[in-house]
Amino acid sequence: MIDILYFAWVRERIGLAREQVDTQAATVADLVAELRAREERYALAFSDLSALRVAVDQDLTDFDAPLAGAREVAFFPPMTGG
Amino acid sequence: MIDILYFAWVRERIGLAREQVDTQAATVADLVAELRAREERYALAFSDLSALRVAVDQDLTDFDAPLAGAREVAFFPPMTGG
Amino acid sequence: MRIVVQENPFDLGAEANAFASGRTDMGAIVTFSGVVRDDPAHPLRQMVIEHYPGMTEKALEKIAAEAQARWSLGDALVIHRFGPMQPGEMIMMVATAAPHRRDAFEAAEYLMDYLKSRAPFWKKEQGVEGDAWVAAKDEDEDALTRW
Amino acid sequence: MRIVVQENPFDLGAEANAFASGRTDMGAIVTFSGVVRDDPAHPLRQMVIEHYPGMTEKALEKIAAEAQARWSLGDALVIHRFGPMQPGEMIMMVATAAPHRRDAFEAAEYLMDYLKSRAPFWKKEQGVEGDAWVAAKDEDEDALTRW
Repeated sequence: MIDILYFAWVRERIGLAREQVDTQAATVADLVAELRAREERYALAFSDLSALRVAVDQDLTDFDAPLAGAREVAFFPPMTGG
Repeated sequence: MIDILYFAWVRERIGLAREQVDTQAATVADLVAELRAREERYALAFSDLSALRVAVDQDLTDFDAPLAGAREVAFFPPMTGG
Repeated sequence: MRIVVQENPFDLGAEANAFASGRTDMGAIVTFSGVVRDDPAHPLRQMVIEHYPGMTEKALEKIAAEAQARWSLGDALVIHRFGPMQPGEMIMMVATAAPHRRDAFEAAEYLMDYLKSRAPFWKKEQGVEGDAWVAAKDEDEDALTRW
Repeated sequence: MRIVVQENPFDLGAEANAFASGRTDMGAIVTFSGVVRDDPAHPLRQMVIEHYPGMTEKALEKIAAEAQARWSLGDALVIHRFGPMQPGEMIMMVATAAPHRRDAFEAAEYLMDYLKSRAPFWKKEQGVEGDAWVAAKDEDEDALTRW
């Protein structure tokens, strides 16, 4: 089981801030493919990966990052702090 | 008559903060030559012009600046504010 | 080094004084503060900042530690708010203390550049014409290339 | 734009708050403050700053006006003390307000670089080993070439 977190417009588009999924996905990209296949709102949220960022266990990473041992994956748009 | 002001170690070396001089010097350099000729302490203070800065009527300028109409000339070392 | 992520307002003056006080080895103190800006052409009701609790603190600590490793810093401070705030309110501040001014300035700019694009905060503007997430700017991403 | 040359101490926090308050059009506020630094190897009793009354204000106003002309600044503040001060005391501060952070940072650095080498202040360090005028540094003169 992996916790998946969504922030900003990704959260709004999917309609969830957090969910748990049971997945065997080897990489973030595999997980995204699984989520996209679920429902239209996921397909929509993940339609353009270049507009998204991902963190695995609270560290920014790439979509080809492995998920072995990961407990928490977060998807969000580019950050706008400051 | 021109007011001449000295600051920092120039003031200490000459032993004066300010004096009035009656001069026909055409440029700052001419004025410096007159002052140098006066006494040892002036010669000492003005021995290395590259270590000095000059302001005419409160504007930084060069040693070849003309003195026509000037009311106030100040000599001092490079500034160290901030 | 102090990293604070909070919903409540903070007092720039009090924080700056506390940061600067009692140091005789640091000649230079720089502060930056970010303020919610209003645009008369598109009046803002409020700004809401969302963040990623846990990762935010971790990301800010990493950025501040990197700044301390790259410059001769005596100390660094980052305060960043989340939640709703009105035009004119302070969003965040950073402060740096260094023996010399160049280090203090560069480290503060570095903190700001990284905080802007690498700490998980997202701004939403709620205006009289509707709500919109603030888009990241290419120039903010480009700013990282100079470090 | 406010230029202050005074002998008395000033309060960084109060000045920063007053400078930052009431603005909704400026997203970025930068402050720099310079502190009298002690050197354990050559303990300092006090620092005394001499200046050129009249020219000082004129030079600072010119530097600040130039900064306002070169960057999109909403406001600028310069406070510089003269007279005797102890290690840890604030010597001076500048503050800049701009819509965006890069302008606020650059203008503050510009103010500092010019103030350092073009405003008529001279520092004398009075230490337990004797008194010495602080020598201008080549790097401070060189800093002007980047503008």
